[in-house]
Amino acid sequence: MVLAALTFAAALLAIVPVAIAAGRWSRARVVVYGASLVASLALVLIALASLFAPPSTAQLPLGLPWLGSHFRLDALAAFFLAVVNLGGAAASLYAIGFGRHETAPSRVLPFYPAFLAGMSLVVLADDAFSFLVSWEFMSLTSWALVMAHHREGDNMRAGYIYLVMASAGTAALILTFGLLAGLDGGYTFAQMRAGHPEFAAAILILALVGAGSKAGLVPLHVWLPLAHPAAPSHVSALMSGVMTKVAVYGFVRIAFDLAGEPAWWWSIVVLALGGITAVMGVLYALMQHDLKRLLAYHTVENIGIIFIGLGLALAFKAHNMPLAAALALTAGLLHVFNHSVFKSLLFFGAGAVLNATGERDMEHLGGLIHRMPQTAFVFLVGCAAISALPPLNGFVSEWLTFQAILLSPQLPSWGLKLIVPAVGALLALSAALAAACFVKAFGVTFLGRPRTPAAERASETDRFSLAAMGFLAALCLVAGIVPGIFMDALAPAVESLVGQRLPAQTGVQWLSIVPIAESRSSYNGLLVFLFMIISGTLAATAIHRFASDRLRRAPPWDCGYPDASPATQYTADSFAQPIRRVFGTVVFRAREHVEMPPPGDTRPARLKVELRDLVWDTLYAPLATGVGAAADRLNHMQFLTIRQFLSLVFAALVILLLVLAIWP
Amino acid sequence: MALILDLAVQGAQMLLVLLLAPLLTGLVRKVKAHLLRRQGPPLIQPYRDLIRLMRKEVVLAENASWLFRIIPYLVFAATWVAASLVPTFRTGLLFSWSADLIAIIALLGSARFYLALAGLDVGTSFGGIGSSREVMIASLAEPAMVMIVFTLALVAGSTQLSTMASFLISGEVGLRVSLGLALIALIIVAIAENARIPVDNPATHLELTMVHEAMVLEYSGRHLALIDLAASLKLLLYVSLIACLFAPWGMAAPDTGAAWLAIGIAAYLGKLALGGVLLALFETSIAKMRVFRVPEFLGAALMLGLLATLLLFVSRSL
Amino acid sequence: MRGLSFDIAHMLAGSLVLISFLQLYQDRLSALLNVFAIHAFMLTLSVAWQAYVQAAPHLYVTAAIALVFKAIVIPVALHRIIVRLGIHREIEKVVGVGTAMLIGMGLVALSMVVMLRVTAGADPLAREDLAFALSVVLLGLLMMVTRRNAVGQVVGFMSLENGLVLAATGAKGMPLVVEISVAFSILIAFIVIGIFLFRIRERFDTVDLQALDRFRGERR
Amino acid sequence: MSLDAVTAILLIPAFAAALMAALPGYRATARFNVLAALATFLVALSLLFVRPQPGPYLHVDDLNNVFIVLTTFVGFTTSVFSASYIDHELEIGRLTPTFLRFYHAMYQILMFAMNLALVANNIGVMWVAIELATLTTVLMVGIYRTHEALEAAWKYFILGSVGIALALFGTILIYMAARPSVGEGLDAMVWTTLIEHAAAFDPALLNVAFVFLLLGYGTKVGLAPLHAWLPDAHAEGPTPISAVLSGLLLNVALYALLRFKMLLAANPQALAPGPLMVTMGLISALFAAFMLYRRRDIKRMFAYSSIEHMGIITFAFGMGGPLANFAGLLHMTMHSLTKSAIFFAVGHIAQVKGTQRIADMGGLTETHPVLGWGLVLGVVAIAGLPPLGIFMSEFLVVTSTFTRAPWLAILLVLAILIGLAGLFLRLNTIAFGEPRGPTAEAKASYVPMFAHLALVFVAGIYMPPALVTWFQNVAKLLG
Repeated sequence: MVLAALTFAAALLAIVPVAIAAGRWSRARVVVYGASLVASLALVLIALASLFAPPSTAQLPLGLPWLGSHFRLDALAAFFLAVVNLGGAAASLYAIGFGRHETAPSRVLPFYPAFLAGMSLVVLADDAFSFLVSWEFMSLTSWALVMAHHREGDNMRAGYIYLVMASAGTAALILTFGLLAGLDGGYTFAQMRAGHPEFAAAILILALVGAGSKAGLVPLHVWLPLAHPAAPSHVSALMSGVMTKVAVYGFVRIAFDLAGEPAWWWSIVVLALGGITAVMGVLYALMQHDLKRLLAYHTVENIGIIFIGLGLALAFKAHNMPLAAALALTAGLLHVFNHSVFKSLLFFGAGAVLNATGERDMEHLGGLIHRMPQTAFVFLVGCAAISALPPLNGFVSEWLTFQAILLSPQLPSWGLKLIVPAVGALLALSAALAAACFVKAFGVTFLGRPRTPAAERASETDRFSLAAMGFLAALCLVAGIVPGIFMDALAPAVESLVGQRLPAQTGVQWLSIVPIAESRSSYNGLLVFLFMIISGTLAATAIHRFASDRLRRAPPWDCGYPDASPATQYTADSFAQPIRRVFGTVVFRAREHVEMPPPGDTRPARLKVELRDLVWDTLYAPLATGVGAAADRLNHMQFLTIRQFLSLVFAALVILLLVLAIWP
Repeated sequence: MALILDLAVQGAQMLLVLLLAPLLTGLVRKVKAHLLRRQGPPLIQPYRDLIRLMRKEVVLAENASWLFRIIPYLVFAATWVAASLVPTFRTGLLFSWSADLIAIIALLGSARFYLALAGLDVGTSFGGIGSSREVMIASLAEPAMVMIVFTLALVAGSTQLSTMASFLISGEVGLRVSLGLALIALIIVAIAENARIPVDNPATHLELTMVHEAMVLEYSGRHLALIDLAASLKLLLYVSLIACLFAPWGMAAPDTGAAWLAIGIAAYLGKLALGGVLLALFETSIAKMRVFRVPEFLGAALMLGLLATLLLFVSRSL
Repeated sequence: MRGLSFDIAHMLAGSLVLISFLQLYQDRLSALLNVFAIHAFMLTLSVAWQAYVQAAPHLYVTAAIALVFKAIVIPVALHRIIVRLGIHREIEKVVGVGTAMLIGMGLVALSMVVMLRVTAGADPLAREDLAFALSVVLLGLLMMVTRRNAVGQVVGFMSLENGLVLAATGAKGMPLVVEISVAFSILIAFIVIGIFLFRIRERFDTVDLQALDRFRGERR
Repeated sequence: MSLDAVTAILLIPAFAAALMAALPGYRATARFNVLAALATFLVALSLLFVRPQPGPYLHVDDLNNVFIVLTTFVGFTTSVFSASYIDHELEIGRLTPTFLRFYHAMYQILMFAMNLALVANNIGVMWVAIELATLTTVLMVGIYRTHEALEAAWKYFILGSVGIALALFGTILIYMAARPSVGEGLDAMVWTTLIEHAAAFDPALLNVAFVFLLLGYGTKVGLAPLHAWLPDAHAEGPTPISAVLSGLLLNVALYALLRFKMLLAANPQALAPGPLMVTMGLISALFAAFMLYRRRDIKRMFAYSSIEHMGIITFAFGMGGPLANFAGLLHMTMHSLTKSAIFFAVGHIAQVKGTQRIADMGGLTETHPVLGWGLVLGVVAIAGLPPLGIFMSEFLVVTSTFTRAPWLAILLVLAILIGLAGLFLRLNTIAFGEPRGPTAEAKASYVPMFAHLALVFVAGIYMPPALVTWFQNVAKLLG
């Protein structure tokens, strides 16, 4: 099995030279993306086939010489492999159409399949070296893709920050594996499982830094909202929807599989980070008016939700409550899948809008629902799903997370008793804010009247993109109404990590899901869906049949002040204003300066809002200035005279001799 | 056979809530009018309004999209499903396990989501005001509600309304501080969710003060009728939710005869009436607050809910 | 005989150290050159003595090189240079004589400590020679560091190299000594030629600043 | 001495040098230069299979065999690069044919000196060879005879000669230490005998000797604070020489250090040389990493990156142990290949843009895709990102250190990260962004550059077992 997977990963890599050779040939994109699509689909099938199969391993004479590179396809790897390549397949399909508008194809095509291959290899790797190589290869290729449009905006800065932080994360992971490998350098995961690492604390922190910086945990998220939007949209979808999941995989693999038994306090760290990340992410997102950046920030929020699930799982595992742990982990992993689906969908939509209007700024959009109805529809589905509205898939995983939280009072440790409810509140808050955020995203972009000529002239996107988006939207619905199937698919992975699996869901009558016991809680997306359809159609038919179905178009109510300008509509910023007043003053030090001209003055009134990113100001800006200052200080060494250099040598000699003289 | 009976009961419940909802609204208005020394419209006035609105033609804004026309049905459907899942006169309804309390709240949330979109669709500033304020209120009300759910779920060991209700009937709960806090929080949330004074004024038509009304300003005819119906359904839902959680007495158990059902219905009607009167009293005795005082109001609810949950978490280990 | 030979060697080596101090003390370039000539001469003597003691005739070559090249040719050449550059009575020091002396003392003490504790087993002659050689080397370095003037630094370097030769000859039966001293003479010749070539720059480190900037191209 | 391969790799360059000094016509000499380098390389390859007996002056063992093959190979590729580079220099008249003859002769003499230093079985000979190498490079650095070049050469010369002096003193001390047990005369300077008797040497004397050798040869390696000559020499000399300096000469000096480290390691009482090397390596790496930020001259920047990597390598050897030593060897090889490849790219870039100022070059991937992406690839490799070779060695160094001395490993990682950030800060402006400077097509031979990068890439994911076992033996040798 694993060999087959490796073959197709290699096939993806084999596309690279083709892409380079194809160069600027106009049809190159069809070949490259088509081939990637096929390979990814094959990998999806392999992954699904090996979900329930026993782990299969392989060893190639690559990587560390005396070690070789090990690969292993177990349930967990299979699940993530499926997620990765599902996203990859969708992106490839989308890109066949989307790529037509690419201005610099020769900077995108070669790196795209390499990026896909890198992500798949990370999931397959079974020793530290192969893992890290694939991991950093993934970062590197995605960096190249971010730099594809290096002359636009501050993409260069984005790419720079991205690469530096990615390398920092990799460094943290290298240290993690150094600890896990121990003195005798047992670099294979099998040896790590066998060994008993001593510095558990260091391992967890380093793993959190390493995987979290790639996943976008606050406060390591700063690169994400810069880099994800900078890339071409189908790559943004991959980075946001898929690559962050690979990071989650890294954390799960280390924390649940390699690091041995978790200590009780691990979960506290993870939960706190997850809760903060969820709320901060969505608040950041609410303040944006760049559509893609908003989506990127939302990735941060969802990563937070996922980590909440993982943290609960760690807590339950540490206090050995396997069933509860299984529930929490299932919730987390299910959200991994769900988020990869609807986030890709949303980025595809954003890309379609970008192509149709050349605008990423929502303030310049509006009314697109009339020009691109199908895109609007699928985008709406995505928004509803990510806002956790039943009967779509986003709700299921959040519901499961809530159920897991409700199991936590049995936890003995006090720290958890205090933090878990707070995290629950944060989770609920972030869910509500997410809904608000996507009302804004969809409403300002697609509804209302077009705010610019560009938005006015927009036209529906091509059929490949629509096919990809439609497929993902359908997936959102299916995963929402029959979640049992997906939960069962997760069962083997969960069992391998926490030692127990949830009761099989597919057996339950009416296809509803019952995590613990029916008396406790149950949810049936299918029935809710049917109910809504039936009652809605019932009402509609009844009214149209028995009451009136007449309709007349008229100008909207204007309070008696007719004005046609679309500028009078609510903008993204004005929509977010109430929430900014409630939360922003604390979180972003939000300040509003209103300058109102005196009566009779015809100057327009101005409202200036300033937000400050406290994470950047407190963490990263000082770091940068510190390095700069040190560089300046040391730079004087470049300008010494020869005599002064000689005195340096002299001093070194004397010091060393002194050391010798006082040596015992 | 039993299945058919269950189906019948479930259907009866759905019809019941649908029919009672306008009546409750009418009752509240009537009582308020009386408290203000006014005659007030007859109780069945809401029905008349609905029917008239249904008959009228729809006047649609020029650039309203297809979404704008679907949303009323979506909102109505979501609210109706949610309302019909709350046990009113009988626990253990056939489909009650198809969605627990969290799901019900999420259903209401989706109704609000679509309504807020509708507010933005026409592209006038009133819709914008309404939606933005609505989501702001919701962003605080929903977490508060979830906290309340946590409290109750931890007490009852379930998020399943029927189970909760039957557990609370069984009376082995005793009096708990958490429940008290949860009740207050729930009432606050209910007021906010139903756009009642002091958060919002259903009767106002002054654009700058209204929230819910501003969102639906562009709706007319059957669309407006559906939205109004959904609104009163929501009111009914919250009243019966409070009733079923904090005054579950007289509710019929799953496998009991017609007599019990009759008692259950009677008790339910009683609770509704009481709830309506209390709401009217409360509304007349308080003034509407500024929009940006609302967060503090709701924040209080959130804090209460969190406090209640914390108390339970801590008390578990004692 | 053994004792006497040891004493003479000791005396010669010690006097080398002494002359190094004298060099440190000088501040006029011309005087410095003269002292250096004495230094080289002393070296010649001690090398010759070693050649005699160790019965190693090839060391006489080294001695000859030292005498001819270092004690005569180079000083004369440098005299020419400084006269031509008109810097023969310049006083070019970074630190005052006193400080230089103190540091020198410290260095000698340091080398003593290091060396004497080091070679506990070795024969006393070698030990003394090494200790002195090390001090001469260190003093030479010190002079290179404390002199701003190129010529001064060359002299420092040469006395450093004298120390090396002292050590090499002191190491009984060390091969390649001659080759090494030749190599070093070549090195020094290079340096002197360099000074000739770049006489515009009579110090190592006086280059007009904007030239510096242009060159190191880094400052802004 | 019979004429075996070892003598051959010395004689070929020597004769070549003599010939080219005589031959007129620079094109011919350039080609001849390549030929000679190739011949030397092939002979060196033969050393892998037939290894002559160690004589009193020359010997070959696993350790210096690595260096010999590497040196001759890079010497060969660099000669290819220099052929195309020099052509351009002639066109723009920076060099005249007469200087060119001198240049090529010097090139071969340098090769000879380095090979001699490597195969020398006698610490005296080794010292002489390294001095010779230094002098030749001094002359080549100054070959442009601009004010800057002369300044750089002068600085290099002075610091170099002081270093040489210190190294010599250390060598003498070694002899003193060896004499009692080995006996007077030549034997006391012959490696093979020294290593045998090292255990019996006077440990304290060895310590002092090592201090001097560390400083003396460390000056050549470019360890901070003895590095001062290195950046300017790289920046002002002809680029092929920069490539040779970074790629080879530093290695040769390092090789000398390693030899003496082995000597000390073989003596139980002597103080472990490890800590000293670790400290100096760490200082150099951190210092150079910070220095990268304020560089405006592209060649000087990469010179500092060489200092950083030399620091890392010294660190690795200082840590010792099979893993770290293996990593050190690997890192050294990879660094030579990568850094010389980078200098090949940089040389052509500087020629195309007509300047070395980073500010005046930009958007290379737009204007000169091959050069630009070649440079990007090189920087990616030098920054230690997979899947290229340097990542493997850095991975090994860090992981093997972290369990033994966590703080050292963290400092090292810090240095690597700071260095990476600095490099990419500049790479951004060079390779990406708005194109700046002339966009004339580059007349360059990309073969050497991409040959090196290909090797580095392959080594990053697959190393032939034979090579691995060889390196492992050497690592054991180093203790």
